[in-house]
Amino acid sequence: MFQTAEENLNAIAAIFRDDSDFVAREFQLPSGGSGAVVFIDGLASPEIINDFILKPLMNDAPISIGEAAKLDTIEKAAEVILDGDTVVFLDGFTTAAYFNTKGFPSRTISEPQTETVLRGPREGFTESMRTNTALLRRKLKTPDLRIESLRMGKRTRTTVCLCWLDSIAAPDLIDEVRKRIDTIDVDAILGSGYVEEFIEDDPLSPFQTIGYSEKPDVVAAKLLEGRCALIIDGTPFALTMPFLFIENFQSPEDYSIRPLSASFLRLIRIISFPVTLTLPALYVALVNFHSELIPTALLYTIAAASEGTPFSAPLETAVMLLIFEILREAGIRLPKPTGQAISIVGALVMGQAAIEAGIVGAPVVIIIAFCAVASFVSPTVSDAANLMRWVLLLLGATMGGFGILLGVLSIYILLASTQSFGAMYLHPIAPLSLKELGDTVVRIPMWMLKTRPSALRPQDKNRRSDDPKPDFSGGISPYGAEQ
Amino acid sequence: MLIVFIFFGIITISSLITPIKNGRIKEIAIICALISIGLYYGIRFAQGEPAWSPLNSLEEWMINSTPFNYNA
Amino acid sequence: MKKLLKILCAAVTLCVILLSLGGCWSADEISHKAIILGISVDFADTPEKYLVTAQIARPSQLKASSADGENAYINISSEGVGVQAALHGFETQLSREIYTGHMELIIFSEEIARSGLTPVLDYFYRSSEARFSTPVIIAEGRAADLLDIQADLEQMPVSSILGTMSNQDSDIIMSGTTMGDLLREMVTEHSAVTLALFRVNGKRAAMEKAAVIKGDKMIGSLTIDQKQYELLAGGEYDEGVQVCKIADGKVASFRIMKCVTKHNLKYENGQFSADISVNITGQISGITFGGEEYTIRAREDLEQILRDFITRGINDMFSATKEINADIIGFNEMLRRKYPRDSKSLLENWDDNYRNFPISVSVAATLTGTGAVRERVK
Amino acid sequence: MSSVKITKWQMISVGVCYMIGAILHLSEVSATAGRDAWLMPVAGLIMFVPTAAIYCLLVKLHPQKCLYEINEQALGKTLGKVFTFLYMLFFFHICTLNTMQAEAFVSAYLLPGTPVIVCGLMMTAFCAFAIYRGLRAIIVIPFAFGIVSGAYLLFNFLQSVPQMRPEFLRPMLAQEPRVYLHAAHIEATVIYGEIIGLLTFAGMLEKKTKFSVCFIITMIISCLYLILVHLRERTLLGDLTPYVSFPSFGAVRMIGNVTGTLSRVESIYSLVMIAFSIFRVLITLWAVITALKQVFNLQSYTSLIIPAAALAAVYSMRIYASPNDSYIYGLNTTPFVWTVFTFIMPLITLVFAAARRLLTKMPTPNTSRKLPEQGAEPSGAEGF
Repeated sequence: MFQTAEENLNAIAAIFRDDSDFVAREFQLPSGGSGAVVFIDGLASPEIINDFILKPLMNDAPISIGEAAKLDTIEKAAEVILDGDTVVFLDGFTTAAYFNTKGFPSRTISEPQTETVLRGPREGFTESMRTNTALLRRKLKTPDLRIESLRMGKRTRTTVCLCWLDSIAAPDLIDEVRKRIDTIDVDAILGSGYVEEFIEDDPLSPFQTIGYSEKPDVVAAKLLEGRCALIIDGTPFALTMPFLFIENFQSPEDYSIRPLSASFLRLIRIISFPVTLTLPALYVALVNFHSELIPTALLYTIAAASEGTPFSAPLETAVMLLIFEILREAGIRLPKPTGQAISIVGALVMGQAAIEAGIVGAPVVIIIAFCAVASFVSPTVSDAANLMRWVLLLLGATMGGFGILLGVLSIYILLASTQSFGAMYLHPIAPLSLKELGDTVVRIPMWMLKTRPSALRPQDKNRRSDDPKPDFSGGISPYGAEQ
Repeated sequence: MLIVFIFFGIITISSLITPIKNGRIKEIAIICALISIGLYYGIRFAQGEPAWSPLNSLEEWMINSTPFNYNA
Repeated sequence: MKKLLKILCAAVTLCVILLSLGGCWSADEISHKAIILGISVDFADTPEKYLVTAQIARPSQLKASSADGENAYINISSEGVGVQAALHGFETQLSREIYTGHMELIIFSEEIARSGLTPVLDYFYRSSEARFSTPVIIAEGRAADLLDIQADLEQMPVSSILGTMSNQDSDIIMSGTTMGDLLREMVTEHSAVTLALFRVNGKRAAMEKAAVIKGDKMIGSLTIDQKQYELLAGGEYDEGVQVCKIADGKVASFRIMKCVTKHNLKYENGQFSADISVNITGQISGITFGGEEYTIRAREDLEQILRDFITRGINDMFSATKEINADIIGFNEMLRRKYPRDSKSLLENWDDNYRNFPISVSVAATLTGTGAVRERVK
Repeated sequence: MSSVKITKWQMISVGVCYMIGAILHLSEVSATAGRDAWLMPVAGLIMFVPTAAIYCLLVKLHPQKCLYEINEQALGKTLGKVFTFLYMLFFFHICTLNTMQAEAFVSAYLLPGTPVIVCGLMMTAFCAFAIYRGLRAIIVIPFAFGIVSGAYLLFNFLQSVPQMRPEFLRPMLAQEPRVYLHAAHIEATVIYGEIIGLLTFAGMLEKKTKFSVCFIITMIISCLYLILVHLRERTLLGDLTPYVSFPSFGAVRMIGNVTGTLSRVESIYSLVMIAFSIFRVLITLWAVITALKQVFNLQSYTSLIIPAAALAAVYSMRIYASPNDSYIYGLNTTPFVWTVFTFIMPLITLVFAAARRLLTKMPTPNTSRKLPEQGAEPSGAEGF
């Protein structure tokens, strides 16, 4: 830094070289000497600067802004300005001061499109990190919620907040995450996907080992179970680590509806995964290899349907599967997320036309449509299922039931041996712990939910005290009962 | 059929790469031994002739010249 | 690490390509399969050869109503030295591969049954596609005619034959003897088994007799009634109707609901004997005679009629089987199980000893109801 | 060994799935004992008790140690390595025998057109992938998979109950004792004896669980399972059992369409059986590879996996002239060969271990309870 405000001003102006949004304002102090205020128009809010910095400086009053600090190098000054703060140079001082005047426009809090919920909180994260951390703080009003910010990306300098609960999360997990984040040396971090790929456990496996969510209450629930979250400035998605396979089938909806129906829905989600994975392969294996398993009446309908069609069963299934993949992708690219529904309806109409034209048999269209619909039940796992479906189809077409058996066992082994930040991926099923099945495969009522998942090695095991649920029956006598 | 043999041959040879890279001589020796035995049996199988197998000859000897069998 | 990644990707893609090229050995399309429903085996005209006729479904015709003359099946026959050779002969005539995975019926002609079933059955129980649970029946005359009968209620003759057998099975007489049961009996020496004996009258197939198979040869046949008494005596009787003809014009028919049979074998001073006790509960289902006295109050006489009739039926069934000395109840098995050592000498030549093997029958019948009406309408 | 820690129930589930994998060996037992084959698992278990006692004592003397480390610790460096090499050959033969039987089964019933070598290669390729992913994945397979296929086996058994004829079992125990001795010998060595494969990862048990407890529970459950299999075989097939090539599979073919629609259920049953025998191939292949690592004390065995798997697949084609030979040898001589590996060699290791334990304890007064001298002469039934 230099002695006089003017030289400092010229130095910083040299860095920004007359950008249109770079504003530098010189002024004279009533007590002599000149000063300069520097900020980026658009990032800093002009009202705060005019009322709380310029006016007091002009007439020698103290500046009353909460967050302020000293700066000693020009580069740091530039960095701080880019965050939306204002830097003040004064004659006679070799250090400058900067004040928090952030005021850039950001999206209002709205309901996230991807995770719609019938009953439950509707607010979702936005792009600005401060509002996200604020939303999280509102959910977890405990002093031991740590939010530690780190800088990532040489060029983008995005700030990333690592949040965890001190009394619950395992300390070695936090160190591990911090270590992995420090290893990232890339020039741009523009979305949560960048960070995910750098720090995840098994880059080549199609199954994701880091969860993401757009809803603060979901992230809060995961933090309470012993995970840690990464909120990245500029993206509404927060990453939660470690991620277990069963979380694909848990939705925030489950905790706001009756336990029985929640368990039933969860079982349907769990069953729909193997269905969408193996259905086309099973059809091909049944038709081509083990047709004695098909009941005789059904055998006739399949034979009659595939009489005129030109393709062989595996080719036919592959063609239909490809058509559905293309339609699904088109559905997603449609502006509204309801596009997915339109794509399925389109597919069925097209399938019907293909049947009439005799290109494809009716059973194939039914099976592929059902398989595509089943993959929408749990969207996070459906992109892995799409890949695996093709591998199984190939195995089913060449080796029949035997091939599918090997394929399914290999997928099971692949899942069972992956770890996500030290937690076993198939936690309650692979190293089986019967009492943990409660909250995973089936949702037991809240008051029975006593412990946190042991795979995450939480420091304090139980969620609530052990006293049994008080029995309210007979508390209030029904009206008109006291004859 | 031949394709499958070639395919599995390539995969087995490719398992030699990592030990050669970090120079573990013992592993290379064992893998070469395994591959050569495999080739012997593969070729005998491809030509359809019977091959010598320790268990087969041991049990043949036990049946012919030792009391250790139930000759059921 | 990078090198390993490259190899991994190369291996995966190689595996995908090669698998798709090399695979699909044993995959055959459903539309390229001729689905055989039933097979009938006859002696061909040329000696030493068999005429095998197969009924093949035509799935595309199934949906269309069979009224427009196109039946949903075709019958193909070919000759060959053995069943295997004959089946191979189909390949030359058919545009598709034959597929016996869904075969539901095997029919042999009576001549083949009398000359010996082993050479014909051998292919079926060795093939990996055939099932032990496929029923086997015998046809009087040419077995191929059974495949051409008019399948009135069903789409195919084979399913209509199977239908008649299953009704009979549940109602009165014939349990569908499967290939597995037949094999099991053929393996145990001195034992006999009964198969349904069909006869083609006009355009329909009727089952009036039961063929008795001993070893692997057919040695005689039983009438439907005798077969019914064999089920009663053997304890495999579910439920059915028993018609007792007392005198001309006087017939009483009873509906039998439960039948419990006990065999106890006795062995006193070197002499084996068998005592069968049959306990029947039934209902009166029709009386064509008698005035006031044959109503519910006259239950004892009706029970007496039923008892006599069944005892006489079982006894003359045993005498019939003793004539052709076929032990279809399986006394030899029971004796071997109960007295393994002492019965050895008796069972050596069981064929003759069965002829004078004392069997005493005691029947107890109780009638529990008279159907919907209590009194007989005058 | 690696830092994998196995819980009690995981070890038991691995043991039971390993034993169920022996399903394709059972045709030898039902051929010899015929009508009373369902009593043979109990007789075999009684004859297996001395061997089981040896295994439990070996593990008790060397806690947290696997079979190969026990060898080296008890028998010293060189003899230990020789024993480990012999064990490796033994496990390699079990692995290839199982592959051959599973291959013959698959290419006979499931994929008639596919050449046998392809089925073998696919099986061992899967085993290679499983071993590559590590022991933690192998240990976890049986539990979830065991429950699913256990439920199916129960359903399949109940499905065949209406057609069972219990009178085929009589007359019981009417054959001469030599037959029972022969069948019990096969059962004790060929079917139960191969459980020695479990010792190769007995050392990884958690501290608090004892190996002998898991071992006894495994043996009881598998004995019950074998009884059920033989019982169903006999009551469904009757005197047909010696004629059918795979009796336990032939029995399933007898089930008519009890459930109406699903009439021919044996394809699913055969898939479940093949899955269990693949698991057995997997465990024995893992034992072979760790033995190789131990004998030549290499750093890591990952590069050995694929060649060993490929050799297992190819060798399984030529282990015997034809699959039927394995049936004939299985009846006559394999029990004796297997007795050497499963009874004699562990016995020698135990004698050495006990002697070594006594020598070290000799100077100080022997406070702990005097170890029962287990080297008892094998009981008469076991003799030749």
